[in-house]
Amino acid sequence: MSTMTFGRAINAGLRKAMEDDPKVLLMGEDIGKLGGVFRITDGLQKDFGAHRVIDTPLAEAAIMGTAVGLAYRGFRPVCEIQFDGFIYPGFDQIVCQVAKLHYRTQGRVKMPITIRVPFGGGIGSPEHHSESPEAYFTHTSGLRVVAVSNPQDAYTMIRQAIACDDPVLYFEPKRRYHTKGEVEEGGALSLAPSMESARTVAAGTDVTLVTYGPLVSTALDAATAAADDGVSIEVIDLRSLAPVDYAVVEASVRRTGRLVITHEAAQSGGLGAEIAASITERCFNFLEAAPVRVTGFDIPYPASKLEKHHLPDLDRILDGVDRALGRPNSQSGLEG
Amino acid sequence: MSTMTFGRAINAGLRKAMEDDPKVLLMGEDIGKLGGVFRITDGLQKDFGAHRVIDTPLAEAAIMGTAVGLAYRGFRPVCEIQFDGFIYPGFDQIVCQVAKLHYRTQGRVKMPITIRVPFGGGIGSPEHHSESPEAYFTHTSGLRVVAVSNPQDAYTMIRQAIACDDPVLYFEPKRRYHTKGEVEEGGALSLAPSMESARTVAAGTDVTLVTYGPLVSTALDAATAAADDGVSIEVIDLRSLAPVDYAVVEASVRRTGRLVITHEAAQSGGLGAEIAASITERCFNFLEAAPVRVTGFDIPYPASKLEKHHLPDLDRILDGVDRALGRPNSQSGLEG
Amino acid sequence: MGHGEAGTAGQGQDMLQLITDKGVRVSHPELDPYIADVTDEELVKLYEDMVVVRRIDTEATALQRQGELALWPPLLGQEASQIGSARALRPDDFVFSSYRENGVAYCRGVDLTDLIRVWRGNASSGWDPYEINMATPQIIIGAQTLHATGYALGIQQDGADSAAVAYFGDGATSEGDVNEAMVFAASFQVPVIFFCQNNHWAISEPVGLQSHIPLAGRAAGFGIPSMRVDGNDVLAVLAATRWALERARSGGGPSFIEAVTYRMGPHTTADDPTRYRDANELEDWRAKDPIARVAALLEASGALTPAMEEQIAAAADGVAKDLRAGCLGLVDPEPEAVFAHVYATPNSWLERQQEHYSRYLAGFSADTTEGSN
Amino acid sequence: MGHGEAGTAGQGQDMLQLITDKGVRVSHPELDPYIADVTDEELVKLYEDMVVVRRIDTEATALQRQGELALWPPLLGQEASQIGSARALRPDDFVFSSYRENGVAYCRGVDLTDLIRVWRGNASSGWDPYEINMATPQIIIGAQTLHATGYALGIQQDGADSAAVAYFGDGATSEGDVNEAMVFAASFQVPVIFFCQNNHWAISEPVGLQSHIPLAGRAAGFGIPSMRVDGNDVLAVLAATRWALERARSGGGPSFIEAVTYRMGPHTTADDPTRYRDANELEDWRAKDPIARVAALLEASGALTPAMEEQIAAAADGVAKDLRAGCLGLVDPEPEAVFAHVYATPNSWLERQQEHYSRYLAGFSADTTEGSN
Ligand SMILES: Cc1ncc(C[n+]2csc(CCOP(=O)(O)OP(=O)(O)O)c2C)c(N)n1
Ligand SMILES: Cc1ncc(C[n+]2csc(CCOP(=O)(O)OP(=O)(O)O)c2C)c(N)n1
Ligand SMILES: [Mg+2]
Ligand SMILES: [Mg+2]
Repeated sequence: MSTMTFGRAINAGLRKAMEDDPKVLLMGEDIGKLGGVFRITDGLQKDFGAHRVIDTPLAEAAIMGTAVGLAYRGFRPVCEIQFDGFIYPGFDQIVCQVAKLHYRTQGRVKMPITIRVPFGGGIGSPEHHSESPEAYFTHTSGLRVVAVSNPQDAYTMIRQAIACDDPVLYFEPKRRYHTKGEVEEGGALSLAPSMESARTVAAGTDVTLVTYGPLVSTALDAATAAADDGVSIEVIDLRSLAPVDYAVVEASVRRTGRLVITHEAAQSGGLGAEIAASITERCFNFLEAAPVRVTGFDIPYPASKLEKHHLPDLDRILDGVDRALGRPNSQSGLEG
Repeated sequence: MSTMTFGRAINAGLRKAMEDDPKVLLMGEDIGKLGGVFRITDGLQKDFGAHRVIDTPLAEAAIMGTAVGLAYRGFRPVCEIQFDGFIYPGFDQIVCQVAKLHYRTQGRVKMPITIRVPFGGGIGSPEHHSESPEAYFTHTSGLRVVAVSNPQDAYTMIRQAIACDDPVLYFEPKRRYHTKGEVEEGGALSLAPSMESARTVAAGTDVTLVTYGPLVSTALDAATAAADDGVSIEVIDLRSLAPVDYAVVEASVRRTGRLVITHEAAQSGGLGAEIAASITERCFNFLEAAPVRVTGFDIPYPASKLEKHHLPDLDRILDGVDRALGRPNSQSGLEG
Repeated sequence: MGHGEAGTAGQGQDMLQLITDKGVRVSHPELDPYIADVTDEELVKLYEDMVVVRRIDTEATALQRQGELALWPPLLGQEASQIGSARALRPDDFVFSSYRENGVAYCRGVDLTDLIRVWRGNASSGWDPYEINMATPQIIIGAQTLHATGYALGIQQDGADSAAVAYFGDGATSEGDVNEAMVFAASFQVPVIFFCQNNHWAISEPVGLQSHIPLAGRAAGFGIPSMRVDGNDVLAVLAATRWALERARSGGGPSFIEAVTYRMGPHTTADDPTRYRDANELEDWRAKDPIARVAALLEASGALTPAMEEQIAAAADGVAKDLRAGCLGLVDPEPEAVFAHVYATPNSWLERQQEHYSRYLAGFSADTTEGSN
Repeated sequence: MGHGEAGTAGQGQDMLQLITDKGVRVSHPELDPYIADVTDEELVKLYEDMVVVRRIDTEATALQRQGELALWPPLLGQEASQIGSARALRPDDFVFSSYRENGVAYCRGVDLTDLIRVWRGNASSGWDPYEINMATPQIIIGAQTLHATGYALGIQQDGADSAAVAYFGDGATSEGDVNEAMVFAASFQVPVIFFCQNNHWAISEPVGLQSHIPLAGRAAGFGIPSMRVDGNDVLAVLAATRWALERARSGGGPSFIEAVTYRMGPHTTADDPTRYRDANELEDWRAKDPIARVAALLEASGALTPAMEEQIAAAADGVAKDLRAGCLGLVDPEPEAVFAHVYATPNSWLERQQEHYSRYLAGFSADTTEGSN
């Protein structure tokens, strides 16, 4: 056990994966000497060499497409996309190749590619640096999508993502990179909780609050604040966004009868819609209110001086909880 | 009024838009002499010239990106994407530029770009030729998305899309291109129903069945078949997928208490999830059952000999209706 | 006006040739050394390959016309480009192609039925890429050039002396992917060959719409040496590919070959080229037929006799017959195939959908009052 | 080894120059005609521009260090590339740039406060593109080259004789978009100038990672003529841009200019270049400073006196003062701005969210027991 930052935990997980399997290699823009703009790959090129930590030319389609070719040859590439908003030039290769090749070839060609994406806002950056594009990928059959919320998961789940024979989008909440936590290093992956399991991070009885990535800690703060107010919130960290571990969410909602989902991405067509729909299908008779979504608005990510209005925060989450509870003190009224 | 095929109706609408506004121009692969692989632009290059009906080199990012530049200069480009599965190389320009420039420039630069996308399956084609990527765009703030289901709408809505000052994704159900219908040509757009309004295409009392594009006619067949069975289905053709005209769907569900949504796209994170979530929010107390989704599976589009299993058809839609009604004759059982 | 180390041989009119349209063997100082060892016997083998793949192509086209295939992308006219290049490869080289390289797949040793599986609609890919070291056809234009580049990076990392070959068309050169592939290949100096079949058309678009200058010229701008060869000349194509392979195997990095050829048929069986191209153009290219010229050369030297030609034609007919039999013998995939292999590891979302659908299908057999799917 | 009509002047070592590092005016037959009319007075103006934009850059960097700007991408070292090119343009030309072309924006007549709006986090774009005929900064690397190409197609359609100019970096040349832009520009022969500032670095990546050969060589492969000029030589840049503009205005089609310069500062104020580059390299480039060499030239001829220099420095300080005042005077955007202009026409989804949020905000003023947002 040691205390380390979120960013450092990913670094340690990458290092372990590279030590464990010589076929693992990292590729991306500025990940070598610089160690990435967030320093997540700091020191790895020095220790593993430029052939295993590859600074690529500036082209995301090519990063993804050459990763596909490397996977064809038995490598396990870990690609860094510098910021969420720069993944789109690689979208075609991700959607048409990375996601589909295993199916296309009836399982003959594996695509054990990990795509690391620092995502989300709250860091005061200009456009394209604060997006939450996860729903594009959770809707893409053939991909797995995870989002990590704490250093221990960051460490373990990057190892699991790399070890997984399927392609994995690994979303890193960039505004939490400096958060510290206890991390147990090493350990057999077979003993770790499955990358696809959701985790109840606070038990509660009145409302189920589902989230992932950067908002997990905000959700926990909300639960604490609500407790003072006599409301007991159960907080679930999804960890896996595709597939979602509905068993855990379902069991909780069957007890609480109320569901709030929060994410930074735009509301319409976001992951919250998928969760609301699926949980309604699974627990209709247990629901005492419609699932509530507390999300970013249907807008391009705004200028940084406006982001506080866009991003769900503690107050907006509590307002959502009030709505789910049908409480008159909801700031936004009860009309859904 | 004249009878014409779906494809011909789009052609006529494009022609009218080009006659009405000299700033309208068409661009895409093979749209000139060939008239497009589906012949939708047949004859237009001959009549309007190669400067207004432009065969572009083979590069979708460039088609979208040059359309952005043309829009900057006051043109209204109408871009043809040859098949749904070929839109992804243009995704970055669509998501980061087409969708965001109006917001980015605080309304100073308009992006009246229409992106025509033949979509959906059922034509026995190989991979990438039968996809339904609409949810990627309905989740993208700044875009409008429509899907047409009949020749009259095809004619009118292509004109509306082109006249709209916002970017519009215009989805054409390619397997219906040869369907015939009555089309009233000409006519002021101001008198036509808004491109954003949903339309009730069959009145009913027991279940609301929501769909769009290629499945509207399948849904109507299902309504007819169900009527024989004593079940009254109200069918709504969404027409606009972003934004969805929830007022119409909501009013219907308040009466029927039951909702089935069907589309060809994969279920998880599809538009059906958004509709189920939003209608549950709006009509929770009116719902007698959880909204049911009858959709393509979470798989890459399969080989053509398998597509009949993937695509929702009359039987699967009726099975969904049975589930919504809680009827024991549901083939798939009632467990949601 | 130099371009660093990277130059292009065969630019402009002077596309490199070893066998003229009329079947006369001409020499070329740059190419000759690469085919000095090719005997008449071996040339007859190349002739035979071309005859066979043309025959496969004709049969597949016929199968499509007869409704047995959903679609077929003919290679008619491109036999020399495909055979000349593919026959230069070793088994441990790896090919990434588009949909049109059925001649290449044949040389790689594809099972005939596997060749047809995709086009009959039975599966999204026909063969095991690792069995013949060739990826299954890529439909997204140009995407495979990046895969080849990545694979070549893997070869380099493994310290092997094999090569990756990317086949693509003239139209593909406009896609960002192809250009990015050249950037990466040049940056990492990986053993990849960019083999561009300029068949003059991208569906209805003439190559001049993609580029005003010869496509081989594109490579120099990325620092990649290139050759522009007569793509209807099987010997010239063989030589050029050997040149590129020699560079690849010896650590010389990427190369680019433009094989100038012609798509004599439609884009696919769904296409109608009379809508966009002049019949005279086709006639002009008929006179440059890749098979006829080798036949003329070999006949003139007596290396190919009428009896041999008959024998080869008969062998080709045999292949066609096997192809047809394999095609007609294909059994439709089972419904469960729709769910198989989306993931390599279990996926809860999909499992639920599959269970649901199985129950749904089972309902039909239990309850015969409803129509069957 | 020719490349059709398209050649590159100034390849390899012989990058075109008119003013040496030491401030000596040298002549060049290809460039001289384009600046024959430039008087000493005008050269002083160019000097002044460079001094001012450097001063703006220093002030903005200081404002960032003081917490008044969230970020700033310095242009230090690239003044000649930006001023020399931008001053060649007419008002009716249209510029599409990246984030680093603040010197270009200055020449286009941008309001100083507008220059800073994005970097303070107040808005996603600072100015009205139609007021100064320059698009607001593009962050997606290379995307703007396609916009310029499309705009130039519009110019061509309108029969105008203006030009579109795309500014981008050395790193950007690897992106598919930039290469596709060259394909389209060449195919349609539109009046666009690809102006590449090769400042030797793309964040931490040296230009050699993107290309082993000079970037100007890329253009020839697309059939686009190019020039490779000393980007720290304001006269050479001016001449090259005039050459390209002349081609554009006379229907000659696209041109490519590689301005070889150096990013003397960090990538942005968030970057730490000591992690990846050698201090000696920076020293070498200090000796090639774009402003110092013009000053030396003008001082030698007496066209620039110490008094004038002082005056110019004072003027630059005045600009910096205005910039600071404008920056500090910026008022924070209203919450409603978050919803404004997503669409040009009303949108029911967004209206609902906005109403909801307004009600939510209003709730705080009504009910002061909860914390404010
Ligand atoms: C990304 C993408 N865009 C468009 C298409 C549609 N399409 C299929 S083949 C083709 C033309 C390809 O031409 P070329 O590269 O010259 O290859 P050829 O067919 O001549 O062998 C086009 C546009 C596609 N398959 N992929
Ligand atoms: C598509 C995309 N990928 C990555 C980035 C991150 N990024 C911002 S600037 C930059 C380097 C650009 O280098 P260059 O083109 O040389 O321009 P310079 O910064 O030197 O002016 C990178 C990688 C981005 N903005 N957009
Ligand atoms: Mg072709
Ligand atoms: Mg640079």
